[in-house]
Amino acid sequence: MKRILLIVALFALVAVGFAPAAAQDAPDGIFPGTWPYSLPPTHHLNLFAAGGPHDSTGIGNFYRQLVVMPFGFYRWDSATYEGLLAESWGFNEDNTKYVVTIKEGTWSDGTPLTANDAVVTYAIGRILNWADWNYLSDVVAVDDRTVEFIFNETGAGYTAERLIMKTRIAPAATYQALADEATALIAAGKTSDDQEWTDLATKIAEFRPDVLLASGPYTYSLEDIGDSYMTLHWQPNSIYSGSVQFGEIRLWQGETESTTPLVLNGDIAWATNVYPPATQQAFVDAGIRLVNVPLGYGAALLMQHDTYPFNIKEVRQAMAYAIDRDENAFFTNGFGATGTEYMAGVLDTMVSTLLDADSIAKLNHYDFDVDRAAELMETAGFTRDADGKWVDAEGKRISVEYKAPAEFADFLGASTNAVEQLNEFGFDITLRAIPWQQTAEDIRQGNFQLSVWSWAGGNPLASRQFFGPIQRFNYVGLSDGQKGMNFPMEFEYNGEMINLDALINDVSSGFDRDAQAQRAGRVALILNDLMPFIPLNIISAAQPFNESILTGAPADGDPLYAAPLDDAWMLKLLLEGVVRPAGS
Amino acid sequence: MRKLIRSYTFRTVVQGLITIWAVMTFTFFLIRLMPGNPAQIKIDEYVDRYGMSEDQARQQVATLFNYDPDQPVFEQYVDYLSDLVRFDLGRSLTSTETPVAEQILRFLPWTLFSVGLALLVAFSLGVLVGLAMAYWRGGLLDNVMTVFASVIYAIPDYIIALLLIMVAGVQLKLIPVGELYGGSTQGIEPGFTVEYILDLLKHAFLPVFTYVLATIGGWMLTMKSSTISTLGEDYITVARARGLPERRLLTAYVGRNAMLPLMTRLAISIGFVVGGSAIIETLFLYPGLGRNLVLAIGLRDYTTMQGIFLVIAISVVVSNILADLLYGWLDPRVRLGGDKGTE
Amino acid sequence: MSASADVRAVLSEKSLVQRLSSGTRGTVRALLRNKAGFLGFLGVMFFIILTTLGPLVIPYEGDPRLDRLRPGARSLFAPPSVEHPLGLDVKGRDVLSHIVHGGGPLILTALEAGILTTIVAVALGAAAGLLGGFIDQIISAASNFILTIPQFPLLLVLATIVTFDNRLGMALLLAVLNWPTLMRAVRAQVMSLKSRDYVEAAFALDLGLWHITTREVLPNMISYIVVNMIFTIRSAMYFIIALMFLGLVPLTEPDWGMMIFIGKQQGSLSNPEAAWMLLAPVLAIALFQLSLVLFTRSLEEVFNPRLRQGV
Amino acid sequence: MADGSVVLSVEDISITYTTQRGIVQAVSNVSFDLHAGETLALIGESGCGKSTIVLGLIGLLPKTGKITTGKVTYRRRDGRLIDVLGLNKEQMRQFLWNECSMVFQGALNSLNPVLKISSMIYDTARAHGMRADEAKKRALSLFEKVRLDPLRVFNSYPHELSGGMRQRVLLATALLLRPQVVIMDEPTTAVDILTQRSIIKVLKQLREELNFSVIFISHDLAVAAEIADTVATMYAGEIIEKGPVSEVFYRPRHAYTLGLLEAAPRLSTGAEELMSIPGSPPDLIDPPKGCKFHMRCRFVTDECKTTKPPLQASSPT
Repeated sequence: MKRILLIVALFALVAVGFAPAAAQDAPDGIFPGTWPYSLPPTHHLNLFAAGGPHDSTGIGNFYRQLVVMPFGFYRWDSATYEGLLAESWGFNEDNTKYVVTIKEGTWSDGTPLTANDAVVTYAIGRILNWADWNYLSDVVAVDDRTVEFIFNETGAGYTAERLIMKTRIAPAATYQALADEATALIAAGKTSDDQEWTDLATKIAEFRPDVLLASGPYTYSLEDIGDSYMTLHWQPNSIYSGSVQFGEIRLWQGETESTTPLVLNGDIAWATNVYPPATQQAFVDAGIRLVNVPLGYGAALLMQHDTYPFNIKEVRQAMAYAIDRDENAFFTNGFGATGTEYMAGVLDTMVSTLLDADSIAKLNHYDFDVDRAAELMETAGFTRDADGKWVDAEGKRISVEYKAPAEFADFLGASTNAVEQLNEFGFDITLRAIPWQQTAEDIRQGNFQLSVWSWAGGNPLASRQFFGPIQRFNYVGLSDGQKGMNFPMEFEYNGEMINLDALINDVSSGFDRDAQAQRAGRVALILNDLMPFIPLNIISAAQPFNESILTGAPADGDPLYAAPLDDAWMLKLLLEGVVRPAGS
Repeated sequence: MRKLIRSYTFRTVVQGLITIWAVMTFTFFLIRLMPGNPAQIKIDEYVDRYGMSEDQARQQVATLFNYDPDQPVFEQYVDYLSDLVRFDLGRSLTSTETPVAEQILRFLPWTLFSVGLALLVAFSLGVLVGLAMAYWRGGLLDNVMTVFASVIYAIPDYIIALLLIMVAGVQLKLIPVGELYGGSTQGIEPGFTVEYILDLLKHAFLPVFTYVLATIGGWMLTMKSSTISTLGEDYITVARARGLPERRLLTAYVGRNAMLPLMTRLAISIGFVVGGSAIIETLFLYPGLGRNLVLAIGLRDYTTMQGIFLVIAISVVVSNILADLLYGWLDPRVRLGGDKGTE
Repeated sequence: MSASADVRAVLSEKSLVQRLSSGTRGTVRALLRNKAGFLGFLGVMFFIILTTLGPLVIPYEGDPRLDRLRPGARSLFAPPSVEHPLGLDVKGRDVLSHIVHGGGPLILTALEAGILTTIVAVALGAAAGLLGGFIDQIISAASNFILTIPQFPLLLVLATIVTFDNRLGMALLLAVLNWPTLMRAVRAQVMSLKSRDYVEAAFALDLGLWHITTREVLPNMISYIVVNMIFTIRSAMYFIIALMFLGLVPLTEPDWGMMIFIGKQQGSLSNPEAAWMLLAPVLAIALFQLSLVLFTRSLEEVFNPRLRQGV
Repeated sequence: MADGSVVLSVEDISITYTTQRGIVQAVSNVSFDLHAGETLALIGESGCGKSTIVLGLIGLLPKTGKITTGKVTYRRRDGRLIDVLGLNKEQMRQFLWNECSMVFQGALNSLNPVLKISSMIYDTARAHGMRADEAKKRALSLFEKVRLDPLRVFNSYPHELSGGMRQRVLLATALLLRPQVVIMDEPTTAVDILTQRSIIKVLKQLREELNFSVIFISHDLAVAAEIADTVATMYAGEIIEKGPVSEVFYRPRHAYTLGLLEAAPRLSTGAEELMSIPGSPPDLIDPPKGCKFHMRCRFVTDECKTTKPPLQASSPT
């Protein structure tokens, strides 16, 4: 290990000596961040296996982009890409291919970035059943720096584009041999059902490279992974090496609880954890700025649609009216959550981008209104009994159980409050907090009456926004035998048979943004009317940003703050050198 | 042969092996009853993050993980057992190339060091103070220490830990929290050097201090009550009448006899060395086995969990045997496991 | 028989049995005798009154009070004030009302667990000690097994598998996990008592196991058992809170354990103004347990006149 | 046997215990002299104060006990007189065992279970400045004298010895430092009758060989009669009758002594003929006026209830 490092260092020195362009010293600053990385031996440097830098147990979906970069960075505010590795990108004229030209640059060992890197990456990804290959039929290097992604018959569209632009390209120098084997298998006509395919997948998973070649300005070795923090070192050969202002990125290990004192003490300057309101207050009191950034999801109240009376539309609508969502948001995550406004199935901030104006106008906002809720309950055949509880024609109360994950403070808070409000309104709900894995399992199995999970998501495409929970935790998105919410996706609506599942899958296809918006609007209106789940709120993280250590965060309300972590504002500003040590 | 079977050592070893097997089997099936499995957790991640369908994610996870959720549990058990008799703990389910044994070797020493040190400090301090409390019963020391011990004993260790960090670390700035986190400072070469050992002690300070605070009250109170009943024994009065100096009286007569009932507790505590440290290690970012266990439980890494549980079971059994030996050394009446002295 | 037997005989004009049957006056006197013990007794009484009568005086605040959000604050937490001596919790509710209303359930469950553990431990310990042989081996093996399972990791795992819907179930689980230690002690005591003359005499007279246990063995151990039960109650409390901490038990308010759980989850220790939600129940539990420990001194005196002189 | 010189002189000693109920007058105004080579038997029921006296003598009273009046003078072999009650802690520690040792009742619990007999011998020797090899030699010879297998016992743990053996070990240990006075607190109660016989036999021999004085505490008159030169009967904290063993034994003057004699089993009488003294000892917090025995006395007169009548000779029935 040591020897290899030495060689790399030597190489770097030589490179510095021979290439005056790269002759520069590492910047001085240290960027103190945090990520709950795993320790070796679990932690390794294979980009394609669980436990590696790209895994959530590795360095996670923000910092990994500083090491091995994707083609682009997505602006949620303008729905456009900015190039990271890519110099130019786009569909060809007939939309059969996606063509990317890679910037002129090198890996950390000095070997140039080439189109072959992308080909190698996708060859291995194919063996690993990457979702990208649902849309592609081939990936071809046209010349040294141009790579073409050839769509299959149904693949062309913005969904595929996002996958391509966000995939982090691995170095051919490390993975060429494995990619060759993969290519050979494909050429031989093997499929994922063949034993050779599985064997190769296993071989890929077990591969342990000694060095992590970086296209980004930082890299690390296993020796850099300490017990309490790990260090990403600046390397001189990246496209961004000249612009970043930090010589080291220090990632403190730990989750919310163990990082809190470090933030308070100024050991961590920027954190992406979700800190509870009392802690946020402590940060503010300590003079630490909080930057509000959406996490891209919120808490949704889920119903099991086999359960009476949640199979009645009016009851679900009444529930939507009966919950004060602003209050609910406060108890979900303090000021780090806002009550859902549009009830459209996509994030409020995305409504104007994703839906057509007509549909937006028609959306029912379900403003808090217990009288309207009571009317709906009466329409559904319920009356209030002496205790003010709703009873149906047979005199039965709505006595149900609400399962919530005990470990998730935000979801548990949302649930506790929703139950309190609904009981106030006249329901008879018992809250049961159980371990989160059990909650997920119960929801999957349909073994619940009311529960909570996330809606929307960290993907800007409408189809992905609609995906959860209506597809994810419904029979259509689950394995055989699991029914989840069991909300019927094929039904008659306004005199027309529709397949909601197909509608959602189709929302983001093709290239006509207006048509997409209209399709999305239609889905939004259906969800808005039927209320198969109630999107209670949208959660944001109040990211502590310590301005005595770092500088360069834009003023509050900057459009860059619209994107969740995958397209985080920090990525762009860090790479461009805007975020820099305070006082420099 | 018959003599061997009847021998105390042989019986102890066999009993220990049976206990280890029983605990291993129990935990094996127990952890497979946990909701979710390693594959499902990864599948959820892929579905959420990469927009794969459930089936697609399932397929990809199957290629990444050594784990087939559809294999009958009993078959898994037989496989595991047959590996185990060859001293093979298997590989981590969530990091396929990582042998469980390697993980345990990496993390166990830290836990042994920190919790062992804490146990040593808490036990010896607690026993000394408890002895003094009983000896000067009703005095100032006794009263102050009883209050201290009872209060501290009642506060869960993780709250002690949090208070330690928040009050002493953040508010009063007495402790440089970040500097003390972790197991050792990066860059200091491991070895038998003063610098490295001091560094180890420095980093172990927070967890050790917490463990000591959390357990010393129990030792003090137990030792005190044990000493009080020993002080009432005739041989103490007799020894005093023989004109023995107080120091000899306190050590060989009172202390040694009063400590006997504590030995069982000590054995049990040693067994908890590994398991009891989970939350504290997580809070202090200490690279021990407990923190690794929490991670493994979160990821449902069955083989890793299984390996750690096995280590815990073995450590309990071994510490019980050690405690027996120690007990025998301290109390001649139970030497060789027999009560033969009483007539 | 002992060197100071005569001294004792002078001092205790009545035997233990007589003392116990001499009614409440002697007991009360024994309670009052030890100052620290009496303080503990007062403490225990205080908590009993607090949790039984307190709720009649201080109304319970269960609903969130958003109206108490102070301008500029990011949370509803508030430090102690005249109006709310223990401050406000995460939902802006009076912490004191939760302390008053939340002690009963926790103490009651711990009590149940303590009693159950003691019953199981004494029954099995007596059986193992008196009967010996095969039964002793079985019971000892079971206790070894339970002592070998690491309790905290076991709870970590159990937390994901089981959810206890009622407190009796929880008390039962604690009894199952906690009996071995006391059982071992009882067994050892029974074995040593058994070898003493009068129990042997009782055996020789063929007085029957039940008689021997209840008349000869238990009265001699009563002080030990009672004090041990108090300690079991303490450890039961610790475990219940650990279980709540892990979300294994029904998270119903009001409850001291729930306050700790929510307080911890809401990061209340990171903010001095919010800390009371967590510190108040922790202190209440600590003081209650301190009272129990001190109280055991008086109990020792009630049951064990030998200790009275502080020899 | 007594050569006349007084080794230990107890004058007017009173001891109280403080209890929650009040002050217990455990010993009141007790005086006696112990001569060189003499064996004095203190006899009486449980709780009469006989053990309290000796605990007071050797400074091992519990914290609640206090010597209120009296003086104890000890004459060393070199003739120097020592005020025993005036000794400080260290002097008392030195005094114990060097000059005055004690054999406790209950041999089972009088030995530290975790130490070998040898360690206890060495501990005792070291505490008083005796060399280890000398202590071992002395102990072995003493063990031989008390008819123990010296080397085996020396290297044993207490639990490896029988009750009688332990009692003899205690006896031998008591003589380790050649004390002038040995106090024996019911040394034979915990052992069976045969062992009791042999111990008394050994004790008699030892006394002849080594010439020490003995304060022998017992509730068993028969045993006392066998070994004592002088007998003092105690009742309710007072010595009510004192005299040469033959006097007291054959012509008891106090009704209580008489009662004790009648309560003692003898070979000549059957169990059914034993008489017990009715009632129980008086409350020493609030002792009765006059003779403290008058409530239980079968010869009681009105005079007894106000004053202590003088002792009169009688003879046992």
